[in-house]
Amino acid sequence: MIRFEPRGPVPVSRILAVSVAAAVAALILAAIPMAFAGLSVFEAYGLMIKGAFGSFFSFTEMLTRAAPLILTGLAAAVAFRAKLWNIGAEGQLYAGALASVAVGTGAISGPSYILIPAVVLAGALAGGLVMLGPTLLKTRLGVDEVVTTLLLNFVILLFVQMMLEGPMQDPMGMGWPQSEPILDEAALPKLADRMRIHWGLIIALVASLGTYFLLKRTVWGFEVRAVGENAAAARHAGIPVTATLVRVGLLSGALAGLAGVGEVAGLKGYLTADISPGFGYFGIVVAMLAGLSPIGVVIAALFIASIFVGADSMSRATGVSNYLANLIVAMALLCVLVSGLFLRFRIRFVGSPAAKETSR
Amino acid sequence: MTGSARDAKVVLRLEGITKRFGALTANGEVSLDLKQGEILALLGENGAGKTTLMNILFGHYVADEGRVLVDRNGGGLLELEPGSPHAALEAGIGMVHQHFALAENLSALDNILLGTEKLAALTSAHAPARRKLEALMAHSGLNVPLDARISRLSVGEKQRVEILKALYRDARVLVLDEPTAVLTPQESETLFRTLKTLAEGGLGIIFISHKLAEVMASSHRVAVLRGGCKVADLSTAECSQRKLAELMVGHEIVETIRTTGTPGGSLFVLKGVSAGEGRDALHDVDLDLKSGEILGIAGVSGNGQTMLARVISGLEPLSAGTVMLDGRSLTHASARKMIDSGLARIPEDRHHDGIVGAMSVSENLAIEAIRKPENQRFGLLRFSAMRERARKLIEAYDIRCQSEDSPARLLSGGNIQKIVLARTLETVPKVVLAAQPSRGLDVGATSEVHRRLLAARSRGAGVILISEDLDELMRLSDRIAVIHRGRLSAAEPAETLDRSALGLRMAGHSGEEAA
Amino acid sequence: MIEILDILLTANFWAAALRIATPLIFGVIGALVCERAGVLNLGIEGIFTAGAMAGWMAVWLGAGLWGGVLVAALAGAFFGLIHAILTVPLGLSQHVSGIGVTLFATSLSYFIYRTALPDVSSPPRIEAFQPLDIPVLSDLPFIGPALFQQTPLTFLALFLVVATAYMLYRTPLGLAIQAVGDNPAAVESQGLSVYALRIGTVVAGSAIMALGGAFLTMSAFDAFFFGMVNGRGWICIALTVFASWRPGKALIGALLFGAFDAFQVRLQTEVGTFIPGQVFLMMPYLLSIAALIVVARRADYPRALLVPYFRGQR
Amino acid sequence: ADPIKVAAIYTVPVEQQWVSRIDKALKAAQERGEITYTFSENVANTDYERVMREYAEQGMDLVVGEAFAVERAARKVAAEYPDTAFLMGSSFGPAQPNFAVFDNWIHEPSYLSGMIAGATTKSNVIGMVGGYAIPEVNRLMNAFMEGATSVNPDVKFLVTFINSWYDPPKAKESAFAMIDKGADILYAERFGVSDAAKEKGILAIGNVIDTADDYPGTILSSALWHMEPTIDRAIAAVADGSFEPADYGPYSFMSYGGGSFVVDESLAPAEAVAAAREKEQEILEGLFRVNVNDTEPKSTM
Ligand SMILES: Nc1ncnc2c1ncn2[C@@H]1O[C@H](COP(=O)(O)OP(=O)(O)OP(=O)(O)O)[C@@H](O)[C@H]1O
Ligand SMILES: Nc1ncnc2c1ncn2[C@@H]1O[C@H](COP(=O)(O)OP(=O)(O)OP(=O)(O)O)[C@@H](O)[C@H]1O
Ligand SMILES: [Mg+2]
Ligand SMILES: [Mg+2]
Repeated sequence: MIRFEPRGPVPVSRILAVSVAAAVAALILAAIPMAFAGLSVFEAYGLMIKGAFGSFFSFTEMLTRAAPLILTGLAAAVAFRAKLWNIGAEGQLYAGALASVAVGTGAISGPSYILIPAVVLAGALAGGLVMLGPTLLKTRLGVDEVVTTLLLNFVILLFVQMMLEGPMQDPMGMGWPQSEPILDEAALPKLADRMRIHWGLIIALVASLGTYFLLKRTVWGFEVRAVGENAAAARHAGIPVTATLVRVGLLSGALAGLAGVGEVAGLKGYLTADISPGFGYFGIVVAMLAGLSPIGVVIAALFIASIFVGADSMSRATGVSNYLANLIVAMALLCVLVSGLFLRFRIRFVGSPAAKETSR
Repeated sequence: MTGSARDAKVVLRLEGITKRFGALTANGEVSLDLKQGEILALLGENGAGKTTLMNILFGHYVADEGRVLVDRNGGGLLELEPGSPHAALEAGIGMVHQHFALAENLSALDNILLGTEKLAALTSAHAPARRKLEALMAHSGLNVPLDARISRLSVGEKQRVEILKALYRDARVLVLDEPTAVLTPQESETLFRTLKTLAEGGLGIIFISHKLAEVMASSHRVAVLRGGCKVADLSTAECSQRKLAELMVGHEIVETIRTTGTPGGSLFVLKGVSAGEGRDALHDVDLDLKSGEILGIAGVSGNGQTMLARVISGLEPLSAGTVMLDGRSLTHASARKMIDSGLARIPEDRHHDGIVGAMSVSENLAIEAIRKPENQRFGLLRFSAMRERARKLIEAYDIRCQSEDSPARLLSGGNIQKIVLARTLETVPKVVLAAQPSRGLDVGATSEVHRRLLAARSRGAGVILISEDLDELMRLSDRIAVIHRGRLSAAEPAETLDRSALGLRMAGHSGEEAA
Repeated sequence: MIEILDILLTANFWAAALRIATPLIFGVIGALVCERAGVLNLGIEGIFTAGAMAGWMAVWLGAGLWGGVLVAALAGAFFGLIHAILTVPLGLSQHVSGIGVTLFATSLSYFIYRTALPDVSSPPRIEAFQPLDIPVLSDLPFIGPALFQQTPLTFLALFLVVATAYMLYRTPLGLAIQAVGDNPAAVESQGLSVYALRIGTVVAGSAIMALGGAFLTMSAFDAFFFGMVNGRGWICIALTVFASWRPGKALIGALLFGAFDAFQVRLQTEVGTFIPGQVFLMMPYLLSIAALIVVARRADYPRALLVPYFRGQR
Repeated sequence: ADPIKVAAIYTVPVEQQWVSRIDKALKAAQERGEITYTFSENVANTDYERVMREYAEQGMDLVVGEAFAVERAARKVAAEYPDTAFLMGSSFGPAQPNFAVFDNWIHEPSYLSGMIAGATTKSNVIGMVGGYAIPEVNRLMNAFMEGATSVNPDVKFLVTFINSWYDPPKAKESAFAMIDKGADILYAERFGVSDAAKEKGILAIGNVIDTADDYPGTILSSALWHMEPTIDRAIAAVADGSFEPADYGPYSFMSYGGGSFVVDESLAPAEAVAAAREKEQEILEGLFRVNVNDTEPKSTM
């Protein structure tokens, strides 16, 4: 029989060892479908690494994909800290994208130093406002936010489509449901020539540091943690629970909204209803892999992005169905999840004297 | 006490039980015998290892060393499979946990039947079960509404369901972990009467308690744990309360003694307060607390005490009435406002309302004052100042914890209570609301709480003490009011009341009738 | 107004509502059972996909239709087992594990489908379940066409609602499941295994969910498509809350959703000229949220939902 | 000569009717040994540019894809790899130096299938179920409607978009709803619609792909798209080094064999078939031009 015993603080060396073990386990698992598809496994691994890190281009591609994941991951991490289960980052991302397009395609004009902040703020605000609804429904009426945020994802996506086929459609778009392009002055600058990597990554990194600082060092973060860990005690101690949740909701939505801003104002230049391949949902995974730590979110997002980009590129180089990429991401995710246990718990095999000895 | 219990056969034997949690030895080589028909009291400070020992006995925990032997009907003492509640139940051991192990969404009957029927069965055989239970209830006096959902039952009723669970399975050994911690005196008395009947019928009983009076009154034998080790095992007849207290703590306990004080003028006043709805509602409550006095509030639990405490804590909106402190209105004040106005509140459920278990001791000590300049500047937390202050409070209040950074959840109940006391009393409050402040605490911790409340009183604060423990109320209060069905009687000087008069009023008889 | 009534009063409308509701009924019953035991199963979207693919593939490879249903259930059980092991004994976050399972089940299904059938430009078809024509009953006016011209899987779904309700409220197993979702300690102290109960329930619940997917490829349609589950699983998670974790209300919720959807389709052709189509498509979701607001106060959460249980740990 | 290297990038799975036509033409070329062919399907928008680059970096001679939602990025990438030829589905024009475009211009056969449907319907109600209201879909629906009203001014249309490329059960439900409203012919833009028609014993109009064998007795007429003229020309041009960034769209027209019209003569009135054939001839000879109308079609009843 196996038993788990919680452990205390974990040394860094152990974290590293466990992470490496998880990665190895994931690669071994991934070998199964690769072999099934008739690939030479080692060659495939090599191609995967090359696909994510093999060139400046692939490296920037990996970072480009990580940027929105960092932001949606932060959105989930912040909300989950307060036990506000925001499953709606996908919708909030689209809301942010929609707002930044509404502002950035000519509604206001001016130089970059006005337009870029305006676009960014509009996106953050829209994402925050979308999350405000479920938060208020939860705090005022006790409506489960998992459900409302989940359902709002569909509503918002449909709303975006409606706008893109209606008032916000690009008149020059030949009837395609897409928005007008963001003005050049409103677009987030690129970080490298000829590459897609853009300022969205910087926004994401700053947001992660800011969130870390906010949660860790400020009164406000203290209140968030207290509300998340024990709302009743927080209320008793005079912490405004509802107001705290509302602030958390706004922040969480805003972070997801920023992910949308990056995707349109940084990457694509205009909005279509398919800019996100599920960044919002992956954000939850990223946040939990990171143990809800804002800094960890960056690492987790880079991890997910590199696995995906690497595996995707590998599937292309080998001619295997590119559904393999998501499969490998899923397997890696499950392995990392399980490996987290080795950090939190000592695992004891009851009945084995040796194990007993070491557990003391 | 009955001679027969002395030479009855041993039904349960613990041999050299050792249990470690990391570096801590929760139980060290504990051996214990229980005889048929015997009531054994297990004593010890908070964290002495009582619950751990019982959890090993019942299979929730696995001992690192030692074994548990149980008498099989006729088969002599046999070793019990470790780590299996199922095996313990099979062997005739029943356990009533410190925190109730009941499914609130099921009826009492279903809770009792849980696990007694084959899971693959297509129907649940309620009728024969009901017959057996009705017989059991009639015999033991443990009456519960079998078809009511657990969530609707009172604490006492839940306790009885827990015992019925064990009896229904024909337990021959019954373990009760702090069964009276949440019961009213009347309920406790009934419980012990029942336990005696059951013991006479041959049941071996172990109960854990911090209330020495009931231990003296109801047990045959007492075993005392200190620091995880058994330090005494003696017949109750050879004991006195004082001796037991010393055995537990390892040194003499100083009784807290109240000196008559001189109450000042009106300090904190409730007028015509109504709040809440249903069973726990308050109706038209008047209360007038003077400075320098302790006002006790007696009552059977579930008569509005919780609502009263919530109202005073600023957690519940009033439907009518006013609240005044020092002549200023606090009628619709929030929790924050109450704290800032000088109200210290000790919640009745310290785990639920008192601390944030995942946060550190120092954070829990700062939580009520987190927006005060001593803890923050420009919204940034001042960690070193918080720690500094925490270290002082830990020292001053003798809070036992590894460090100010360890999570509060790891502390024992008594020490958690000390965190709450420290952070609230340190602010030199004008009014202290103490709701069930010594519930579940050992004698040492209890006397510490009492000392602190009396100290607050003597420096001029008004204290509202809500308690179900009449001894505590009589010992500490200057005046006592009784709450019944959400109505609060006028407070009377404690000297003019005795236990029986209070008991009658708690049962709903008016002052005149009682007199 | 009259036109709306016209729509609501046709038997075909209700037949459509029941058809649309069928996969949701499987899904919500499965989700409800898992949550009753204290485990949120966000793997549902992937389990739907796996059920749809596996069931269809089995039939396409030559198993009978009911053989396909069985294979779908087994596929659901397999992914349910993964989720159960991760969340119950290992106590991992139910949110992440669920989303991980969705990702895993979906990508594995797609990968297997594509690797097994690399060269299909038009998806292969199977002979799907046909509507039963129950003598007498299907000839009843209104009720007949609405209720009795459905495929066997719809009847299986309805049967499962009744069976689940009976199981939950009347059998020792059901009571134990309810208890383990409310207070695992109560179950353990009565000598039952919390892990076994939770794992078993999640596995069984996931098997039921997978039937919802199987309905899509073996009854509502006769081929497998990528992305055809199209968010139906998520809807079931919402319906579970709407149903306050009760099978009867779950049926009503699924039927209401089906009716909204059937209505939306009919209304779109009616007034689609002046209102954008998306407004109609939003309707079921918005109405679900509205319905939730109405029932929220009475919602009665399984208290141990999302809370992992570790023996010997407080 | 060595086979040239061709890669295709699809934003949807290859089962999608539209994409399946490209895939079919490329597979045929591969069979003939003219090309080696590889593809990525279901490529998310965000990833499209990377995939294009990766193929270009791999030294593909020709990259085929749909640039519809990623127009700007696709053109930019193409410009950076002048040695690779790009043939992309697009609503816009070609671009120097290597960006050729195509589209499914089968509005002509759609018009003809509309004529058949208009003449065949008895209830004068035709139901149309589409995925999304995008120009490539609208265009065909509008042509179909125009064809139908040209022979039968009384015919009314019901239009629904299900907002998904892949939800046959949903498409089927939409179709059932239309049948309830009296439609006796369904325009099957999506999978699932013909199934509803078959189940209820009414007729369906095929679109892009020929499904007549799957639904015997149900498919009244179809407007088919053939990518072979487009693909084969592009391959030949790349092979002999003459590839130009041209508009390959016209090769989807009937006159090049890129579009064709089929009708099940056992289901349609003979005079209707005759009329359609006559119109077909006019189109082929360039005497009749079918209007191109990309606006979203709406119900007319
Ligand atoms: N699950 C656990 N993990 C780690 N340590 C534990 C655990 N349970 C108990 N302990 C340790 O064992 C010691 C004994 O705890 P136990 O609950 O047995 O005390 P107790 O005598 O029942 O106290 P109380 O009178 O407060 O109920 C504690 O001091 C604690 O440190
Ligand atoms: N998870 C844990 N890890 C370590 N120690 C623990 C844990 N849970 C409980 N303890 C220890 O168990 C001991 C007893 O805890 P317990 O909750 O029984 O306290 P208590 O005094 O009985 O509180 P109360 O009766 O008010 O609930 C404490 O000393 C505490 O340190
Ligand atoms: Mg204890
Ligand atoms: Mg205790």
